[in-house]
Order: sequence, then C-alpha cells, then structure tokens
Amino acid sequence: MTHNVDERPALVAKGSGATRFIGTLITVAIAIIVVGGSAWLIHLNEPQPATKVAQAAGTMKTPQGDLPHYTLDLSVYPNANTADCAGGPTLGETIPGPVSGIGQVFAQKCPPFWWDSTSLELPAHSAITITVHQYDGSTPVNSDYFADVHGTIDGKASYNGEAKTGIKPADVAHTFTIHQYPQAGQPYFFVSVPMRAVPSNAKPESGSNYPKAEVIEFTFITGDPGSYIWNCEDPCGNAYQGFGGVMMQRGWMAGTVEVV
Amino acid sequence: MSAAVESPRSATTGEAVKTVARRNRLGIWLCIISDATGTVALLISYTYLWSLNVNNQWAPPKNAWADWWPFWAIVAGIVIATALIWWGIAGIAKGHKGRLAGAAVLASLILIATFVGQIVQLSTFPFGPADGAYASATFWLCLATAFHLAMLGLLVLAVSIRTGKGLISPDNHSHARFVAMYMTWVCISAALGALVATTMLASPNTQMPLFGTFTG
Amino acid sequence: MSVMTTDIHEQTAVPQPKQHGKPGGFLRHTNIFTGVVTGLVLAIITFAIGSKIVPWGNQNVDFDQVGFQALIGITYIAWVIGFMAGIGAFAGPIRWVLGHDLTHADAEYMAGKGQGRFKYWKYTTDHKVVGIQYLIMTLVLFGLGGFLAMLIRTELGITWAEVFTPNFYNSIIGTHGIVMIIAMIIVVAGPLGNFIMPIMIGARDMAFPRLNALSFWLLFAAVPPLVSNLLLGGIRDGWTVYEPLGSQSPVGMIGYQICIIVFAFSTGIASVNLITTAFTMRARGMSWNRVPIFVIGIISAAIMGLVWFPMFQYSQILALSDRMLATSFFNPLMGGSVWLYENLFWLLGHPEVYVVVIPGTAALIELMTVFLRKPLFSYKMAIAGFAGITGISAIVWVHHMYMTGWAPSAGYPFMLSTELISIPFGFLVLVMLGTMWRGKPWTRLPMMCVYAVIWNKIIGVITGVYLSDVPVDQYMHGSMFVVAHFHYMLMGAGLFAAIGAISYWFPKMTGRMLNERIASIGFWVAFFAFQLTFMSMFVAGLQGMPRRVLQFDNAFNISNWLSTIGAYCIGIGMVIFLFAIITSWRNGKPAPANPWGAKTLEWQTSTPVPLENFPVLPVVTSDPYGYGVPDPYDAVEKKMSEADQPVGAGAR
Amino acid sequence: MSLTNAPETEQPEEPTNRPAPSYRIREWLSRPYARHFLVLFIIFTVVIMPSAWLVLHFMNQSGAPASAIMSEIEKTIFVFTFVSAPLMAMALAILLYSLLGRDWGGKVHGEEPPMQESPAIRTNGTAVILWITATSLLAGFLVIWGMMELATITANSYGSTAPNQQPKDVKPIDINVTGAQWVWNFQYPDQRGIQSDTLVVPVDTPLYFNVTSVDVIHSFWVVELGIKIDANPGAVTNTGVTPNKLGTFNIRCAELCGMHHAYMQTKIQVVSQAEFENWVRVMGGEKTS
Repeated sequence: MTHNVDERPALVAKGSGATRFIGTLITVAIAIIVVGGSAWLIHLNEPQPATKVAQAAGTMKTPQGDLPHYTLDLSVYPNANTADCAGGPTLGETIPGPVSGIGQVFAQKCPPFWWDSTSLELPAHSAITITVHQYDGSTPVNSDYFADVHGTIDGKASYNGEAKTGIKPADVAHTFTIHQYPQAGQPYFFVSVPMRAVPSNAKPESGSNYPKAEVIEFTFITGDPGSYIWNCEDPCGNAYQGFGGVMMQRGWMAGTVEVV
Repeated sequence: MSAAVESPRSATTGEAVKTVARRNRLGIWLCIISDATGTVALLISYTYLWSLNVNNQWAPPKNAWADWWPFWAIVAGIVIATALIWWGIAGIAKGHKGRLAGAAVLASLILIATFVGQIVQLSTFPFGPADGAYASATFWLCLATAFHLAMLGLLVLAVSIRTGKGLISPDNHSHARFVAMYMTWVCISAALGALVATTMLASPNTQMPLFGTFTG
Repeated sequence: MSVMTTDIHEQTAVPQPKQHGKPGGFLRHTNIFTGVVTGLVLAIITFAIGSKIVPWGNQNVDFDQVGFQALIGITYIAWVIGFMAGIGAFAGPIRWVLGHDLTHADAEYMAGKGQGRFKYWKYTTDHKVVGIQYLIMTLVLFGLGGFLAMLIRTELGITWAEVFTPNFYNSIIGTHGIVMIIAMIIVVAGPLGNFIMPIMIGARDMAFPRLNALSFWLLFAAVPPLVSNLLLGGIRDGWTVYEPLGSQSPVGMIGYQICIIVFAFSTGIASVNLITTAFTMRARGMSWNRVPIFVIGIISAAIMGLVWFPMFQYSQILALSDRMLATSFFNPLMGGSVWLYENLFWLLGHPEVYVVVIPGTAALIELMTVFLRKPLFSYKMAIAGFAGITGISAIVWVHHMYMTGWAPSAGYPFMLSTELISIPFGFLVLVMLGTMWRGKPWTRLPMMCVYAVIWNKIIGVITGVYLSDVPVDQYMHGSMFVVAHFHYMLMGAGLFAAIGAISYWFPKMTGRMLNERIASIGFWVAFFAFQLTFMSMFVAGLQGMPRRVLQFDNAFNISNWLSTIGAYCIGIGMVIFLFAIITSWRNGKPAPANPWGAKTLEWQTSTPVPLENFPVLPVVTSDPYGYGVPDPYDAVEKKMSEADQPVGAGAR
Repeated sequence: MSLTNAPETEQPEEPTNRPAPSYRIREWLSRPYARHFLVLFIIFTVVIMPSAWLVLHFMNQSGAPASAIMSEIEKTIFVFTFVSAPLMAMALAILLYSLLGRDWGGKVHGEEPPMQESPAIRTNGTAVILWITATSLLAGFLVIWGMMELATITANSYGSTAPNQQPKDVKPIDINVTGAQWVWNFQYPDQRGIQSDTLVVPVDTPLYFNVTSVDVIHSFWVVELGIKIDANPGAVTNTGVTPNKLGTFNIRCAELCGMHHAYMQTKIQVVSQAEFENWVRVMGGEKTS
C-alpha cells in the first residue's frame, strides 16, 4: 500500500512566547503603516485644481441693498484634439483625466472640455459677478429646467450683452449649477445658468484654435459661509445619457464652491 | 465486494464503473439544472422586456421582426442529432458498436451544419443588436443556442472517437448516455427560446410613459 | 463511531489503458507561473492586435467609446483563457475527446504524488491541496477587502475634509463589497468543504478531482480582473452595480463583470462537485441519519449556489453585452429596464446571503457538540432547518426591492415569505441553544466563537426582522442601518463562524496546533471592536444617514467617529489573528491525530492526512454524536412517574 | 431503597401512566438549573425592554415625525423591539447559564478533552413543540402587524390610487418629481406647471408624487415624512403623504447615483396654505415673463 506515505518533513515547534508577542506587535505596526501610508499616498495622488478666488470690485446696488462686489472670470474650451495638446493653449497636463488619481492608467493628457479652474472661492454676503467665455458647441440638455436661469439677481443672465431668463434647450453647451452640500446647518444655495453654445458652423478665429467666444455674465448674492459643489448639468460627457467620463470628474465638469 | 470484482473497474480509481457512472450521472443532472437557470434568466429577460415595452422601444425599427422558420429549423437540427445518438445508444446496449459510431459521426455533421445555420441567422437578422429590446433579447437567445451547439459538437465528436477506440463499449457506455442527456436538455432549451422568439412579438403594453416624462 | 475494515481496492488488478508519455503527460510542464505568463502574453497580444482593428477612436476625445470597451473586455477574456490553458486546465478535456484516458499513474501524479510543496503551485487534483489553496486565497482576499474597509472608514471618520475624491471613494466601497462577498462565499465551503468534507464522509477524494482543481484556478483567474478595476477608473456603483449607473463607469467595470462571470463558473463547478461527493461517496454504513451536520450544511449551501448563481452571471453577461455590443437590456432609452437588472441580481443576491451564513453555522453546530461533550440536540430539526432555508430562500428576493416601486402590491406576499424564513432559521437556533442547554463548555477558542456568533446572530436577525417589514424598510432602506445589519449577518455570523471553524480544523489541515493565546487576543479584540463599530452604525442609520456617501450632516459625526475607531480595532484584531495563523502554521506545536477527542471520521485518520485519506476505508456504525452520560433527571422522572402517580392524581 | 441506580435507564422507553402535567411542571421548576435559567431570563428581559425607547430616541434625533406615516413607522419599530426582547433574553440566558455552568476550577481549560461529560439529551419533544409554536406565533404576529401597517400606510400615501379618486375629500396636490444627476426638480402641474428646485407644500394637504428620473436610479427620501420611493428612468413611480407639521425637512437621495450622490440633497418646506398660495403666485409670476 503506497497510500499513506507522509510527504511532509517532520514537524517541530519553534519560537518562544516572547518572540511571538514581539512579532505580534511588529505585525500590527506594519499593518498600520501600510494602511495609513497608502491612504496618504492615494490622497496625494489625487490632484485637485488650484483654487480660484473672486476679485474685489467695489460695491454694487442689489435688491438687498449695497453689497461688496466681486468678479470671477472663467472659460470653457471645446474638445481639445491632439494638435492642441502638442502646442495649444495652456491646457492642463496638470488636470486629472476622466480616470483620475490612483486609476490614472488611461488618464487623458488633454481634456475634452476645460474650465481654467473648478475650485472656486467666493466671499460671503456679497454680490458675485461671474463672466464665462464659452467656446464650445451645443449638446441638448436632459431636462429643460436647466435651459433656464435660476438663482441670479432678478433671475436673468446676459448673453453677449442681452439679458435673458433662459435660452433654447438645443442651444445649451454646458451649465454652471451650484447646489447643496449635505449640511443641514448652512443656508440653502442654488444657482444654475446655462452656457449658450457657439454656432455649429462657426470658424476658428485667426491665430487661435477656437471660434469667437460666447460671453455669459451673471450675478448672484452669497449668504453665510458654507461649502457647496457645482457641476455641469448638460450631458456633455460620454457613455449613458452623456454623464460618463468628464461629467464625473472634479476639475472638468464639476468642482467645489467655498463661501468664506 | 465480490460482486464488484466481476464488473469492470475504472482504470484511474479502481472502482467499479457502475459506481463511477452513477456518480457522473448525478453530476450531469446538476450541470443541466445550473444550465437551465441560465436559460430561464434569458427567458425572463425576454418576456419581462416584452411585457414592459419601456419607452416604446421594444419593437425593432419599422417592426422588422425576425423570420420564424430559422429558429425552428435549428431546433429541428438539434432534435435530429439527439435522436440519432439515442438510437446509437440503443444499439450499443444491444452490442453492436458500429451503429453508435456511425450515428455519432452523422450527428456531429448535422450539428456543425446547424451551428453554421445559427451563425447565418445571427448575421442576417433585419436588425442589429442595438435596435431596441426585442433585437437584444433575440440576439442573446440565439447566442446561447450557438454556444450550446458548439459544445455539443465537441461532445458528439468525442463520442464518435471514443466509440471508435472502443472506450465506449457495450458494457461501459455511460459517457454516451450523459452526452445524450445533455443534448436532450439543449433541445428543450433551444425550443423554449424559439417559442418565445417566434410567438411573443408585439408588446401588449402601450401605456408606458415616455422616457423622463409623466405621460404616455 | 466507526470501525476500520479491510476493504481495500487492488489497483494493480485493473487493466490499464496505454500510458501516453510519462505519468501526468502535459501537466508535468505546467504550473502557476506558466499559467500567468501565458495569460499575460495572450492578453497583451490581443490588446495589441485588437487596438489595430477595433475602431475605438481617439482615446483622448472619446474615452468610453463602445469599441474601446469591447477591446478591454476581450483582453480580459484572453487573460482568463490564456491562464487556464497555461496551467493545463484544457489538457483533461482534450485527452477525453481524443480518448487518451488517465491511467492510475496519471491520476496519482495529478494528485500531487511525490512533488512535495511544489504541488500547491500546480493544477493538483488532490482535495486536500485544493483546500489549502482555497484557504490561502481566502486569506488574501480578506486582507484586500479589510484594507479597503480601513480606507472607507478613514474617509468617513475624517468628517471635516475629503480624503479621497468622490469617484475613488465610490470605487473602494464597490470593490470592498464584492471582494468581501466573494471571500465570504468561499471561506468555509472552499477550504473546509474541500479539505474536511470528503474525509468526514470517509471518501478517498472528491467525486470529480479535476473539476475540483478547475474550480479553484478559475477563481484564481477571476481575481486579477476585479482588482485591476481600481487602476482603470474603478467600479463607482457599490457592489450591487445597478444599471444604468454601471454603464457610466469607466472600463474598470468590465473587470468586475468578467470576474463575476468567471467566478460564477467556478462556484457552479465547485457546487456540483460538493453535492455529488456528499451524495454518492459516503463511507459504508453512513446512512442519511448518520451524516455529520456540517455535510448537510455544505450540501444546502452548494444547492443554493448551483441553482441561483447563473442569474447573477447572466445579469453581468447582459450588462457586459450592453457595453461591448451596445445591446439595450438595461438601457431605458432603448427599451431596457432597470428593474430587470435588479430582479436578476437579487434572484441570486438573497440566496447568496444564506450561501455565506449556512456553512459557517453548520460548522459551529458540528464543533459545539465536541466542546460541550454533548450530543447534537434534535438532529432532525437541524436538517429541517437547512432544508427549509434552502427552499424558502428562492422566494424572498423582492424584499431587497420594496422601495423600487416595482409592483408595490408585491410587498404583501414577500413580506410573508421573508418572515416565514425566520421559522426554519429558528430551528437552527433551537438546535444550538438546545445543544448548549445544561452543557459544560470546554472553553477553547472554537467554542468561544460559538458564543460570539450566537450573540451577533441574534442582533442580526432582530434587525433583519425590522427590514423585512415594508413600512419600516420605507424608513431604513438605503440607510446606514442596512449596512450595519448585513455586516452583523455576513461578518458577525459568517466571518466569526469561519474563524471558529478554521481554528477547529486547523490541526487537521496543517498538522500543527493553533497558538490559541495570540489567536484569542486577536479574536476578542476584533469581536468587541465589531460591536462598537456596527452598533454606532445602527445609530447613524436610525438618525437618517444614507449609505455610500462620503460627506454628511454634522449630526452623524459622533456615531461615525466611534464607528471608525471600532473599525481600526477590528483591523488590529484581525491582523493579530492572521499572525497567529501564519506563525502556528510555520512552527506551531505538532498536532496529535485527534486533539479534541472528536468522533467524526476526519479525526480518526492520521495527521497529516495521507494521500488517499484512509489506509483502509472506514465503515460507520453510528452517528458521530455519541457524547455524554445519561441524564440523571430522567431517572428521577421515571421514578416519579411510577411512585408518585397517586399524588399526581390526587393533586387534581 | 435502590432509588438512584443506573439500570432504570435501560427500562423500556414508553413510560406507563404519566403524572399530571401540572405536577410535571412543578417538578421541572424544582430543578436548580431551571430556576437559574428563569431568573436570568427575567433579568435579561427587564434589561432589554428599554432599548425600544432608545431606538425611538435615535430616530427622533433627525426630527420628530411630521406625518401620520412616520408615526406609524415609529410605532411599528417600537412594537417589534418590544416583542423580540424576550426572545433575545432567552437566548442570552441560555448562553450565560452554560458559560457559568462550567466549573471555573479549570481542567476544562486544559489541553486535553475534559473528562466530565454532559447529559446526553438527544431531543426533547416538549421543547421542540413549544419552540415551533412560539416562533410560528411570533412570525405570524409580525406578518399580520406588518400587513395591517402596510395597508394603513398605502391608504395614507395614496400610493395605490390615482389622484382623482382618492379617499379624502381634500383635493390632493399633484407633484411631478424628476431626479437628474445630481439635482432634484419639482413641477406643480396643477399650479400652472411651475418648477422649483426646492419643495414647498401646504400643511395638512395630501400630496401625490409622480416620481421619475432622466438618467440613473435615484431614490426620493423625505426623512421626517417617512416616505421613500425610487426614481427609475423609463418608469413613473408614485407615493404620497399628508404632512401634519410646519417646518423645513431634508430631501435626500437614498440610491447611489454617481459622483455627487452624497450632495444630491434639497429641502422641503411645509408652510401654511396662505404662504403656499403666495409662493405659487411669486413663482408663477416669474414664469410668465
């Protein structure tokens, strides 16, 4: 019977209680270091766009009386093709791709759409005027609600100088929508302004990769300090309903708003 | 034990082949059960989407439904092959091996033809897989059948080879039986698929609200 | 109780088929390294060729385009096929088709004869080797899942800032969930079901040794795609990847789907193997009323897994085809339905919970008789309990969908079925309590696990009763309360039971005694920290905190801080336990054949277990629960029933 | 004389002429282990019962119930906790008794299996029957209670009936809720179809919600009102409630819906009828420019 051949070496006990105890402590220490270290590395590895602070511009007469006035300039660029990446405008190698941070294997060097920053800082209890230069074409919105202007002073925004309460859903390129942060204490805050698209047949201006920009300007009033987020509500990404990729990415079509 | 000595023994484990055969039959039954759940999952998907007609997108564009006869032609192919194998098994049980070998070769030819037919049907649908829920569900019913056919081709080929080598012999032909059992199940599965795909066409539900709205 | 007879089979008597080459044939040249190399090479070639022919456009512009999805998916499939080919999984079927049947020498080589430790790296069919491989795999998966859990609690504990971006946070909750689910499914049925169960029923090996190896190596091939999702954008949708949100995720999602599809094959094969073994390979004399209860538990878990896993598998196959072929099963714009996904998912999803809990419970019932020196209380009730759970588990899945608005009136019947399943579950509780009734425990670590698990299970079941009730679920659904509840069931009742079972059979599996001093420290730290963590998570849920959020109201801060502290302590405890396992495995005290004085068959053979388990096959003459002495009170009662009968009559 | 001898256990199983049940119960109660167990059982029950109030306390931290539905839910949770307390107490009593039962002198601690063996109780018909009846009765009670509650809530929330034929005579306000990633949007079809990002509703008026989504699955959850329903793309789901308390409450998304799921939050203001009409006028005025 060749069945019960024991193929293992003879077993002997090794190690004392003390060594085991020390070994336990060392193992725990190693585990803590591994977890904490990797958490910290991942945290560092997830770039956030540089914060953009609103500039003071005197005071402004508003329905709520005279308030300190601040301005903020933003730009939205259309699809960047490889040529742009090579030597185009200051498009962001620093900007995370649709797969950011630890998952950067397929991160894009060039953003399809681009705001010069998405981390905004606004002063509290003041009138904020945001001016957006919009170079991008249109994608119809999923919900017409976001083709209207909400939350600005008298509910209007100016498109190339003419004040409107909204634009045609088919003309929307992106929207700038600030909304709530899950903090019951802080004041509710909702601003949504659609960005009108440049005409689909627009030619690039000379010396630039982009056609003439649509200039959207709107003013709203901030309340008490608090943390908010904003994102684009226009399905300008990819995958199902256009909300994949860049739409799900801070630094691209979403960001944070700090009212300080 | 004495009884076990006369009956042939398995070369690998030395147990009586009867014991091994009983064991394997249970295994095959369990595999069939598991496979059946998969088929049921596909049928659920088909009938569920058919009954909901979400966003009025069940029907393919221009109501171009698939022809009914290719489904049943494929089912017929599998049924004939299965019948052949059973016939061969009945033969080998009586002792002549040639019948099973011949039947298996013939059946494998039929199965290959059926497989080709399945591929042709898949590639000649009047719609693409992206044209609505009916298209998707039908494509997957056919893909499942194609997968089954490929596997059956292999199994039947094995039966013919092993019979030729005398490994499937009158007193040890359980493997052929297992293959036949599985083929019988595949017949049922393919027939069920063909049944829904050819009878449940236009969706009964026309009241679904349009996507993102509150009215039909 | 069993006696050894001299029923041996004479291998040499059997006429052998022609021996093709050396014993083992092709498998002599394959091992895990050839498998990994072949898999990677094939995957890389596929990606290189595919990226030439598949039109997936300019990645910079359109990242999630269908063609690119298909390319990634095909690459993953190539990895799986290449790995299985490289490790020699296809050798068996091909030999069968060509009629080159295995000789006894082949079988013995494939069972790892004379290969020393190297057999653990090969396509080895011996059930003991597969059991050890499963054990290692389980430990690795628990390490990964626990690591992700620590990251999650870190994010939730640091309430004043975002440690991770929302996308990465969503990815780690999803990956943590599915990794832990897979680990919990295999933790008992894999190592112990493969290693212990065949010995327990007196068999020489599993029914289908090659399928046994196949099931493990399929699992091995399925894990890398899952883990790689973190590098490809992650699965940002929780472990129940509800469509269509799943279709918005980057290509990392494909890794998840491939993993589930392959893992479902692995589970189905393993279930077929376990059921067939338990039904057809029991030792002579082991009739159904003498089978150890652990075997019954494994059978019922295997049945549920076998019957229901294809539903989950197809939910992922169809979701994958939505990505790769742009079909529209789950895309409501094109006629798909989100409820279809939820139904297919939960048709497995709920039985899966019992697949996790049942084997551990059965193992505890098995071992508590040993440590209480007491027969199993009401064996028939235990069997009825397992059977009832196996049956009813098929018709309760909708209680995960009360709030989806799918057929609101379905709440009534499924509330009924969900409450009904608590009755067979109660049978098992009765068996455990009855066995414990008036028993004096031998307080070794496995027995302590029994107490811990019963405590956790009580809380899990009671909170489960809340959630099974539609009105209450209307408040609790999707809140942290649910998270705490299923952690009490899966971790508190499942994982701690697995710890008990593994530490009970550790001597038989490794040939060494577990260092119980260190292991107990780890165990108790983990247990009490577990209470802190999930009790405070219950509180957060009751306060109205939704699950899967990374920022939340200040009102929930305190409970989350406590929960995070507890989670860290769980981690520390588990690490200590792991350390005890590893050191004891390397150089623990050599174990005697039967350290616990147990009566089941696996303890009757020598340690370490020889190649074919038993030099001679045992014959069973009674069930393995013959512990204990006659109850003295029975004597008193009998005496009373004769002597004091008049008194009893006069009392009326 | 030979009262306590082993041979009695070998006597034929079926005991002739059993004594009266009452007597057997008294005899059982006279056994020490039975008494100890009962004491532990009662202690644990008394200790566990109050947890019912604890649960309610935590639930009310998010705000007291603001609708009949939420009150019903809290009542259900309270009752369930109360009912399950004895069960938990019994299990814990048995656990603790068996832990205390071991002799702490300690050969049971040792490496070797203990010599002393426990009573070989294979089964006990009385215990089994009692247990099955008890658990079945408990489960039956839970099912019946749950179904009655569900019926009440369905009636309160109009979930099953269309707005035009609803039980109460007050005309309910129809509200179309649309979930988009990651913002809620509310439309009042009866109030000239005005739209808003927050929900403003009058008190003591039945509300009827039609809920849908334009992209992925969301879940419409008003914590204090105790209503929750998924917003499914391609389908319309219904729920309803009658708020009976003024105040401002949270609307949260309870189904993971992508990156900003945690931030998909807005508020519902329950105001007086007059304020509501005023608000409608203001919103409508903006709309008609």
